Amino acid sequence: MFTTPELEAIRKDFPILFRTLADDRHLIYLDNAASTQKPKPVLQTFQKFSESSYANIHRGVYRLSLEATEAYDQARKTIANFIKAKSEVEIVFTRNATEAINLVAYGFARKYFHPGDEIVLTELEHHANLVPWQQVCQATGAKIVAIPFEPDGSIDVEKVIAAFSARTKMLAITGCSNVFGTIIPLKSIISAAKQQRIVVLVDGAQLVPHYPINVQELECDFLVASGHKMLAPSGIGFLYGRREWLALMDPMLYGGDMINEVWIDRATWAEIPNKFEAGTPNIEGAVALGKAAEYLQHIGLMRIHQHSEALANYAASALQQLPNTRVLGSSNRSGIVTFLCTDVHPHDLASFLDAEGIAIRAGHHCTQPLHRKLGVPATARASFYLYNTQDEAERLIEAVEKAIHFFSGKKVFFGQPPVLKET
Amino acid sequence: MFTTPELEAIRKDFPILFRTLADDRHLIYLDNAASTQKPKPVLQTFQKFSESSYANIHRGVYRLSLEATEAYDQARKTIANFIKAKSEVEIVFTRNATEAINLVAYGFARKYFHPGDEIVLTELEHHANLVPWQQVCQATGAKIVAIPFEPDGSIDVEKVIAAFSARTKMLAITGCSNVFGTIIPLKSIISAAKQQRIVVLVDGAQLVPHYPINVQELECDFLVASGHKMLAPSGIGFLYGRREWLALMDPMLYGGDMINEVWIDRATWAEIPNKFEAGTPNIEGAVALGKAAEYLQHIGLMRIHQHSEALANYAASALQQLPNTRVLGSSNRSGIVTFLCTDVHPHDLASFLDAEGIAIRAGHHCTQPLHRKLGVPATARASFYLYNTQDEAERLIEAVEKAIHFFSGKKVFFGQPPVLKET
Amino acid sequence: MSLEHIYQTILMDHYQNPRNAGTISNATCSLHEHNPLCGDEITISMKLEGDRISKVAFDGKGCAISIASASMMTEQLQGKSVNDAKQLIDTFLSIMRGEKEFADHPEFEDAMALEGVKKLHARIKCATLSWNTAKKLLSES
Amino acid sequence: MSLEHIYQTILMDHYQNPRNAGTISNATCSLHEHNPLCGDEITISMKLEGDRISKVAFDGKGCAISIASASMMTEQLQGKSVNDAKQLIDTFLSIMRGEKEFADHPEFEDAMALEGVKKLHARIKCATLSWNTAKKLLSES
Ligand SMILES: Cc1ncc(COP(=O)(O)O)c(C=O)c1O
Ligand SMILES: Cc1ncc(COP(=O)(O)O)c(C=O)c1O
Repeated sequence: MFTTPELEAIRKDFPILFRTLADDRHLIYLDNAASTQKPKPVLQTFQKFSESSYANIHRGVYRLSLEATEAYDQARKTIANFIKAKSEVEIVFTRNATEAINLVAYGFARKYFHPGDEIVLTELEHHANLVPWQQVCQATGAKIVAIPFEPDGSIDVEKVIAAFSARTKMLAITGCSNVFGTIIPLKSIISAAKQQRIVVLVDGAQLVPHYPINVQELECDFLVASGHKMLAPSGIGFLYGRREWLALMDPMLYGGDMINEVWIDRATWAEIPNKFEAGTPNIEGAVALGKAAEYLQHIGLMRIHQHSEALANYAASALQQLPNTRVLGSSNRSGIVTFLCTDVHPHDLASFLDAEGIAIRAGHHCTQPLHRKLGVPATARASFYLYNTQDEAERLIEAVEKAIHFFSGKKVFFGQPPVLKET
Repeated sequence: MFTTPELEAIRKDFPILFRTLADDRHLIYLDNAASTQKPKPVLQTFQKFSESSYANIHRGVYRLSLEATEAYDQARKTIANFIKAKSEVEIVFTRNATEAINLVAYGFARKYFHPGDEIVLTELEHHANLVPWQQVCQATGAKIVAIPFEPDGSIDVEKVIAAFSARTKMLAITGCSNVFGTIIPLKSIISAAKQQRIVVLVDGAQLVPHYPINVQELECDFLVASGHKMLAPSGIGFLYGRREWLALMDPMLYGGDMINEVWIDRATWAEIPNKFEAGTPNIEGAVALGKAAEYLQHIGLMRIHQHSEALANYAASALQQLPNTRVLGSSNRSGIVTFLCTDVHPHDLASFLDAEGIAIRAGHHCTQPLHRKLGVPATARASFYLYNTQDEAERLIEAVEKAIHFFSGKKVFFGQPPVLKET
Repeated sequence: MSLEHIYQTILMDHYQNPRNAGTISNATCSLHEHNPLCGDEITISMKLEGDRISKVAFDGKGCAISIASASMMTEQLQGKSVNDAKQLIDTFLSIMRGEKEFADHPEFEDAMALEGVKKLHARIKCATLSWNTAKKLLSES
Repeated sequence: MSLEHIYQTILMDHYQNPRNAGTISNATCSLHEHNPLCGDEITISMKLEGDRISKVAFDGKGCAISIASASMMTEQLQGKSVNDAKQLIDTFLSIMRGEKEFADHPEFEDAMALEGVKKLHARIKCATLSWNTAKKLLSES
């Protein structure tokens, strides 16, 4: 965990954490797995860039456009360095992780997959790493093979490997479950996949903000992430793709900046990565994302991970001791704790905690198949990040306990639907 | 034109205009057709939202997420009102105009077009309103019918109407040429199209920032625009689509937030417009775009149009009088002046003007077919907006004159390639 | 908005002691609805006698707000004519959309405890699921 | 960066009085290249005698920077062995990418006037088109 002075220094960078609510208490923000807050250096970079260097990029000959282009290109280099890509041409800026996965689904999978081909993924996947592949299957005749998760929220490496066959074209797998918080043993899974020449896409939306990544060591072919989950504004994310694959891929969006030569009836494409960035990109967003990556690197991803993990582990054990409360998943947790109180519907719990100034998320967290498997439509999730404190974790526990007392004691409909008598 | 005090008040809102360059002069920014600068109220909205109300939207039960959701929904209403859509569900937020056109190409055209169907467009189109349709043709067997432009940069309404046939499925037309600045007589063209039940998409990237739009009066089915050309940050734009069409369309991107129910092998979609907004959207961008639209409305689009038009008209006549200088297009101009100096290559001109502190654009402006028709690979373009002044227009003319003197007098390669002797 | 405003005593009473919970053996019509986004499920059953709703019951699972709202609704609809019931439901939905005010409609009695939910964008669907289901049921039968 | 830095007298001289402009009647090889993004076109022709470039010329259209750069290049390549020419071109391209410095390579003589272009990201392609074309031509022949 960060020391108190370290944590105070970090927290000072996040103005929103000092927002006072009705009863004069500070906001306790525990929905970091959905989106993180933005530190001053990131907001200042955005502001300063907009106030002094903004212009459209590419083709501009004047110095403002040059400065903007350099800042944008520099952001691409920063992200390449952040995940240790070989070259910055392997980074494509997208709106979010979702768009990045769709780009691979359109440009790569729809182009190269055939009837009978298989896409292996897990039942942990976020809808973003599931629904695009369903559409690929519909378009190409490929099939999804879904690996179930273990009761502790983990993925059994052997089961994944056993699912690989000569028909397996792709493995599309999350690096960290956004429900259980489980960090997936990517290294062993990917090296098995590589032996069978399976193309691997890692959904890094939850992993990249929390964990130092080296795509070359990981040997993944594609990696996606969202800026808004790693201290950048929303509206910017990225796809990492190995140069060879990106070069082979079709574009997804067509228009200006992604072309080389255009006639009325046909066109040729620009080189990678431009071929995938049609139209004016999110310039300020990319620059801010670059700054966010630097900020995270400066503090140290491993330390951030340890800090969030410690808070989550503390919260998990404390919640587990509350009456009728069950923490989901137990293995290799990142900053996420998802739980169920038999006596309180997750939505009621979230509303109740909100009144106490604590922001958590309730719902299916974009993982309906996972929740169907759990047998509940919704769960409550608290997720920690670098600016959260032990005190906040303790206040969470107190508030959940209070909620349980408030709602429990009488028969409720959630969890065990009552047998209803005729009226 | 705005009065001097009005203009001074407007300019105070744009910090970048007071950026001083090497020789202590202020930047003269005349590349507004590529992207506009951002006023303080827009930047402050972004900043304030990020510092006090940011959270992921939808599904969040806590108040921060509620505030963010409300701000995002409000921005959608503001944009609906800005273009007088019947309902805010007819507005889909996209990254830019390019993505919005691609969304119609994927979700509508690829779904409903058949071999032999025709898409009518003009030779004025920006690559964004051409290349996506080429891809539709490749996928569906439809054909592009391109209407040539007139020597004055205008479009002959009769020629467009004459191109309509029973095979015409769609008219995809710019509302304002980004090269000639011509404002297209959409009303008469669209009413002819409607009589033949042709679906109409208007590329409003250049029109919407400059002209009050009423999509219901215009009777277009789709309209696209980019925020960064109307005082908002880059990374946000929108598609307007008539409710009936949007409801019929397929999604383009798949993932969270656009679904209703998801199983491992299939999924159902959310209602419009959510069905088209997969993953976490550009929340701050949308909120800032809403503010930008309000800012423009507050000043008055018709007045903005008249101001930019007056400056462009002044510049056009003055440039026309310079030696060996030709202004392209002459009819019904918005804030754009595109020109050629026989003695100076446009790139050299732009570099030369840059050294004088004046930012203009040189190149094909993402309209290669138009430039091929003109017989030149590149042109120089100055484009005015609400914050530009008469003095800036005059300084442009002086600087172009200076450049002509600097470069001319000897034989040059641009314009008339010399007949080369053998060595 | 403080906790008291949302989870008022009245609401908690309906949640923990729901009225008309269950099914009707001799129901003339019933409808099951499901909100996959939050997992709420509800079945509304009615016994119509001529133009009158002689009995109405609900069955399902959901959060306190959705259960309490369903319970409150059954109390409101019981004994009403189909037309009056439809109108009442429309008024309720308008109130939840912020187009009308509970203050002008004292007929809602207990259901006025849902006032606080109006401001909780994400929870409005919980409060309206049962009412929307009843509306659909009435217009289908 | 002031105007003088980019459009220096040397550069303007090469632009307005290009050396070796045209084609060679008895060329042993030639290559046409086109940058559709800015419209520059260039044809480089060479006469190779054994391992030596005995004649080199360029033809095309483009901006001052691309024409001047082509003119400067022909002066540099004339008389060089193919290997020396290739190496010179690689060094020039490295300099334009910012990996090397003109200061360490006085052999470039007039071409050093392109120093100012290095900082003009959007114009670097203008300066390198002819050199890239010659490189391709030499590696193909
Ligand atoms: C007429 C026209 N259409 C479309 C576009 C594309 O806009 P964007 O790059 O923001 O998608 C532009 C901008 O250059 C334009 O001028
Ligand atoms: C594991 C995982 N994948 C993908 C996503 C999608 O991210 P975005 O909405 O930014 O595209 C999320 C975010 O919720 C996630 O947690």
